[in-house]
Amino acid sequence: MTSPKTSPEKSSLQSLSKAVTVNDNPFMKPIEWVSLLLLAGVILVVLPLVLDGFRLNLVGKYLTYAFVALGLVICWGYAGILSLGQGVFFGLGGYCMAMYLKLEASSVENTKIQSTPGIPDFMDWNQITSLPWFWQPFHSLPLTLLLVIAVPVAFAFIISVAMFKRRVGGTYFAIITQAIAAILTILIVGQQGYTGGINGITDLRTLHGWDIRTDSAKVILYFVNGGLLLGCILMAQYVKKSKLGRILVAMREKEDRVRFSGYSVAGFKVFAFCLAAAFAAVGGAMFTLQVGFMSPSFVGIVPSIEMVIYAAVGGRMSLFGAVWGTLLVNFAKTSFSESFPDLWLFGLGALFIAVVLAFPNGLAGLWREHVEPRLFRKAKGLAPTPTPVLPAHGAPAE
Amino acid sequence: MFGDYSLADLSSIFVMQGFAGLILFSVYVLMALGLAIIFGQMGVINMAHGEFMILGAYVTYLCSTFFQEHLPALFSAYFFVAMALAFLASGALGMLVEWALIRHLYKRPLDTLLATWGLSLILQQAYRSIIGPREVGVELPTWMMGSIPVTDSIEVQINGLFVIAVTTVITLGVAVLIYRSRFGAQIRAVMSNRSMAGAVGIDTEKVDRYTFGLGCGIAGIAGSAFTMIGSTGPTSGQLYIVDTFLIVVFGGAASLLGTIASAFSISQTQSTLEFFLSGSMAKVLTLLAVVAILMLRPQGLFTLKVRR
Amino acid sequence: MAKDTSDTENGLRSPLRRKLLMGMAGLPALAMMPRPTFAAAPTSAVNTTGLAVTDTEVTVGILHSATGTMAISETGTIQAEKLAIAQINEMGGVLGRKIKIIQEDGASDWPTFAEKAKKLLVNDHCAAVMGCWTSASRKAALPVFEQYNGLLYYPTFYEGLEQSKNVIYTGQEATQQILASLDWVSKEKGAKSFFMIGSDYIWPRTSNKIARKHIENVLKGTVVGEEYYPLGHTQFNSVINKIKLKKPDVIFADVVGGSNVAFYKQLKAAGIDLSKQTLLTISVTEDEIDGIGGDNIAGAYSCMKYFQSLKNPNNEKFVAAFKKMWGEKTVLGDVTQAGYLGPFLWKMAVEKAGSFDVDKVVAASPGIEFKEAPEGYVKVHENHHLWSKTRVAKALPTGQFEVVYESPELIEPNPFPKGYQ
Amino acid sequence: MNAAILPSAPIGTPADDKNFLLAVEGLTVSFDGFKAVNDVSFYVDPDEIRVIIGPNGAGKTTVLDLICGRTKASSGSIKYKGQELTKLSESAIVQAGVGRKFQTPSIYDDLTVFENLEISFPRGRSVFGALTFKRDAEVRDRIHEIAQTIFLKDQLDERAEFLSHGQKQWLEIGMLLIQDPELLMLDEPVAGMSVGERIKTAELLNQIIKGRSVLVIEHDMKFVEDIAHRVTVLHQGKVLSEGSMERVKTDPKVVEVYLGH
Repeated sequence: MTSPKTSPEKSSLQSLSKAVTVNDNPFMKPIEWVSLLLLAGVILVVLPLVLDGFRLNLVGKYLTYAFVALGLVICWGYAGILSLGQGVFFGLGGYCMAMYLKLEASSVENTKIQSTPGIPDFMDWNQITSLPWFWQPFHSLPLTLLLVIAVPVAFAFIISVAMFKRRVGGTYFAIITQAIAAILTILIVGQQGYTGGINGITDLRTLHGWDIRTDSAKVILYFVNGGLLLGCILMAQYVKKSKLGRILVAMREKEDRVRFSGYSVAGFKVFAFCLAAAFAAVGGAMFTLQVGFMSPSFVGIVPSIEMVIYAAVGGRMSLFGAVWGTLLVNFAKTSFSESFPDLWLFGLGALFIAVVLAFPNGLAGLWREHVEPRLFRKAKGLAPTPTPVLPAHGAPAE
Repeated sequence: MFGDYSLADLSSIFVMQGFAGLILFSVYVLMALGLAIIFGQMGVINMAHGEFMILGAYVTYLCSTFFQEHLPALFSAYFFVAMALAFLASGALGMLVEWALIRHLYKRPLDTLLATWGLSLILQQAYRSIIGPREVGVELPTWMMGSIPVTDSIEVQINGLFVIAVTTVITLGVAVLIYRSRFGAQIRAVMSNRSMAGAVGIDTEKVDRYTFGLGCGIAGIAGSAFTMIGSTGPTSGQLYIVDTFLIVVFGGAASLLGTIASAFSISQTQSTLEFFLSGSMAKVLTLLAVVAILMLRPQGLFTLKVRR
Repeated sequence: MAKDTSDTENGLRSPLRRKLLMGMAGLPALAMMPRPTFAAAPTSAVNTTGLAVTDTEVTVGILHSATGTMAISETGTIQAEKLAIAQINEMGGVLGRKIKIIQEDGASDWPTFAEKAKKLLVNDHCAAVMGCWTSASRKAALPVFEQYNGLLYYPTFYEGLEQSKNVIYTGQEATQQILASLDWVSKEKGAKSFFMIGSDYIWPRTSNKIARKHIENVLKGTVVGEEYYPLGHTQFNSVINKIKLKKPDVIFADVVGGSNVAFYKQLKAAGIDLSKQTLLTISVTEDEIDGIGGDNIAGAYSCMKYFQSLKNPNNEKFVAAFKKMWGEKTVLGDVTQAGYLGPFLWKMAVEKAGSFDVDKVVAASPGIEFKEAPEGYVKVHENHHLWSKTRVAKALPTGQFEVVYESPELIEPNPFPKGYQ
Repeated sequence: MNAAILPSAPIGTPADDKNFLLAVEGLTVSFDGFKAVNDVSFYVDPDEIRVIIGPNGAGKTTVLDLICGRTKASSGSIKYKGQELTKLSESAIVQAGVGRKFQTPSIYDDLTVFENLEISFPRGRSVFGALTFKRDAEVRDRIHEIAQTIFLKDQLDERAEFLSHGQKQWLEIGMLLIQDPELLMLDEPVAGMSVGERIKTAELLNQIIKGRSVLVIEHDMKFVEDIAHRVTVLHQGKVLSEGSMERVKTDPKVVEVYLGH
């Protein structure tokens, strides 16, 4: 049944909708444009002007985590699927990128002291004498760029189809994704001949001949990263504003009702999870490019859970909040751990608890409650929509 | 695979591997039991479970140093005192945490996960600040060391026996408490229908608090017992958390019997695989099998088919 | 501290300066005053690359994990490095400049090491960095040191397979640690069969590979088992059963971290008596015994280049100074001592080069000798590793080691050993 | 369509698929050995309004759950327009034309009334379709039309959680209506309503049940008498009696277990 049967009374009501304008569904509300411009301005203009190259590169690194947080907003905030294994996708994306870069850095020339020149150094140390088959595709840059997304998404697809078709959800999903993160970490560490083991894939140099270690390359990569992030935000915004976004919210609340409205709930969850995985993968690839290596320490449970807190601090329903939350937590981490290393874990722990108990809507909630009203008292023209009322259980419609 | 061993060796292998599996089984049950109560009965995801265990281990460590310095005569018996104190300490901390944190979050299980993760970070740093970042070595009374030779090639570890005994006692105790006692009846009543339980005069808040405390207390005992076989440091607790959750989930969260069955199957699989494969691969395969089975049978091993 | 100074500065080459510094060490008040210019060359001459060097100060970074899982291991190293720097300052500093420390926390997280390394080099312009502990953290930070031409003193015994212009390796590479001790166990105990067990990552695997080649090709022995467990694994009963069945002459162990503790406790509980069963480990120092418990590991043999119980005047002074600074209860392990070497080796190289410039310091480093090293005489090799002795020691219930063997000669570092790859 | 004709097939007549909109035969489901629904058969004609009554625990809701696929049958068959439903997924059953209202109002609190109705609009039900779904005039008109029917045209932009209980029930009915199902299943549509709301609901139901078959569970006998074409009485998972309200009311078996109290 793809189109509704029209009923006889319809014609008499034709005119009714024309009078109503409020349920228009613009791609972005004015306040969201303001948020976007603010974010874009800070990332693309203010920070590059204010920060030196070193700090800017740091921010670039943080912003790669923001991709993961962004995915979590869709997958956790909207669809209600808490994944404790986002590091898996971040890592897979990063590893795909790192494999390409490593192959380029392991030219026969660069590796002539090895017993088998032309393969990555760690393979040589492990008596591997030819490049394994799954490394072969990473000789090609276009194929690598494809695989950066495709591998994590395919993995996410397999996991999520298997689980959502059987209606594994909520806490069980969280625990199983966590176990998957643990398994993958052990596997990567254990198969060091193929993966570089616990050291990861290090000493990456050039991307298609372009030296990514130079200061100018870092700046360019920073802007590419920022641009991609804004692009992903817009993509997420599109999803959020589409009917799919509302279905995700609906599903989180009344899964059965959505099912009995004729939707395949599993399909939508799979989509949300795969989208989050794709975002994470882009972040991972950008991480590899900017930091210059990838290691199993991003795949495990601890980084995966830390990434959840970025989204939670920003406000789990807020796309922009995810970015601000990521930046805030990481800045805090860097500056705190520089001055009071011992206190940092107390602070981080307290942050987890506070975000859950006191500020379930995170930064986005504070912004909406305290900043926006004041902003609009001054500039009334900006605010055609009333501030949405926050529900008691902390899941605002942004 | 078997060619390297003689027949007599093979039979010893099976006996000793069986015993190794049995120890692992006890360890898993002990780890998972507290969590099975907290997660299975209350629906709270306690990511700080490992830190409650380590609290028990630290209590044992402090006890051992105290007895060594002040009551050396009673040192051989200190372990029992330590276990009791570990139970009390972890249980008391658990009740405090329930009061301050968990009780606000009963309707938001995923949020308990985040909050207790935060708690685990705080506890780790607290251990580090108070006791120090290094691992501490816990002295054991001599009677708990060594092994009893059964035959020439078969020996039985005393501390292994001790862990098995502790596990048996605790498991029976919990089973009696939950299924036979008045408090257990109250727990089950509150967990199956909170408002109805409240209406018939059960103090549900108190029951929640004691249940959570009980789960944490058992974690403390587990931690105390683990000082015999494992390490005690600020972050040691994190080593256990994935395994523990998988055991509980695999068993079917609401069932103690399921937890035991799941601990049994996982431990036997792992110890058998460990013997024939490398340790890393054994671990990966075991976890993979558990995850795969959970994907096929998400309700776990032992869950009643119920009307949704 | 003044007493230490007069002993330690014997490594200085200029008798004139030695005399001068001795006098200053005796007069702490004077030592606190700005260094008179005649003692030091002008800053513009000794620092041509924009490092953080003033007329009175030179900045050196310390980059280890103060938090996270590795803090357990790295704390001792940080303490040793700070002790060495304090002693150098007491002696009058380097080229007449006091060393100022900037300490950063790698937080047991490899990218953080890279990030902080970059901060130390790019923002703080550190003349040298004492840092890193795990191979993974070094691998992460190494490209940063190479890119920004920094200088890293790396203290940990490690798997080798690396040689960087920008790193001085003050710990042993794998062959230095392993070969001599295997020779010893083969000769002393007549060992022919070996069972290897390690944590599953690059250092144990590489070390075991080298050991296996040596056992099979040189000692004509056999390896009857080689097992790896994930980091953090705590259940070793299965592998212990295998060991019981294989009855190897030697258990060769390189298990690390929390697993280490579990392994030895379970070994002991399983009735394997280390006074009868030879166990050779390359991963247990006095630091680890603290967690394992002396009773559980007594009788095992550890191969290192340094033990706290070494009997020589240098070491006795080092141990005393260390305990004075960090407390009576602290223990010192191999890496702690190697960490202590870093600042001194750097100081000597700077003074030999007459400059803080990294290129000049690097060029001056090979051939630097440190006669006052607690482990005894060490010398920097062309390949940036140290010539040092290998020692085998037996663990005592007290948590200390009793040295039972010391290689007669300094062993040449060979990070890319031919025939062992 | 001839809505007024009452079918007269007696209980247990084998199904001739063409004649019935819904044919339930030998339906059984057991939970751990307890047969919640035990060999239930009944047949619903096109345009028929069928009410299922029975004491608590008789298996009424379970029957609806089985039809809409929420619970899988242990044995038996459910044929809807000749199509076997027991093999289909829930969403396929809905797309075939079966709508279901739950006992407690099941609406999306965080969304507005408009959005609630929009989600139920039967277009863009695939992932891709939902992504590209446009809120065009057809959608708007249809939503406003439904909103008027369910007395909520002034609340379209209100978040659903702020509606009164009765309004929530209506909204859910509206969400069903917008799908235009041929078989509408309502689980206690007037439960928990004020008298005024109840009257309005009865009016609403009378309006919307035109032109479709309706399967209703209800305890309110007055309401049942008002709307039922035929009544099926369930007791302990089995069909106890079936027929017009008058006939069922006088059935001694029914009187004994149910109405007699």
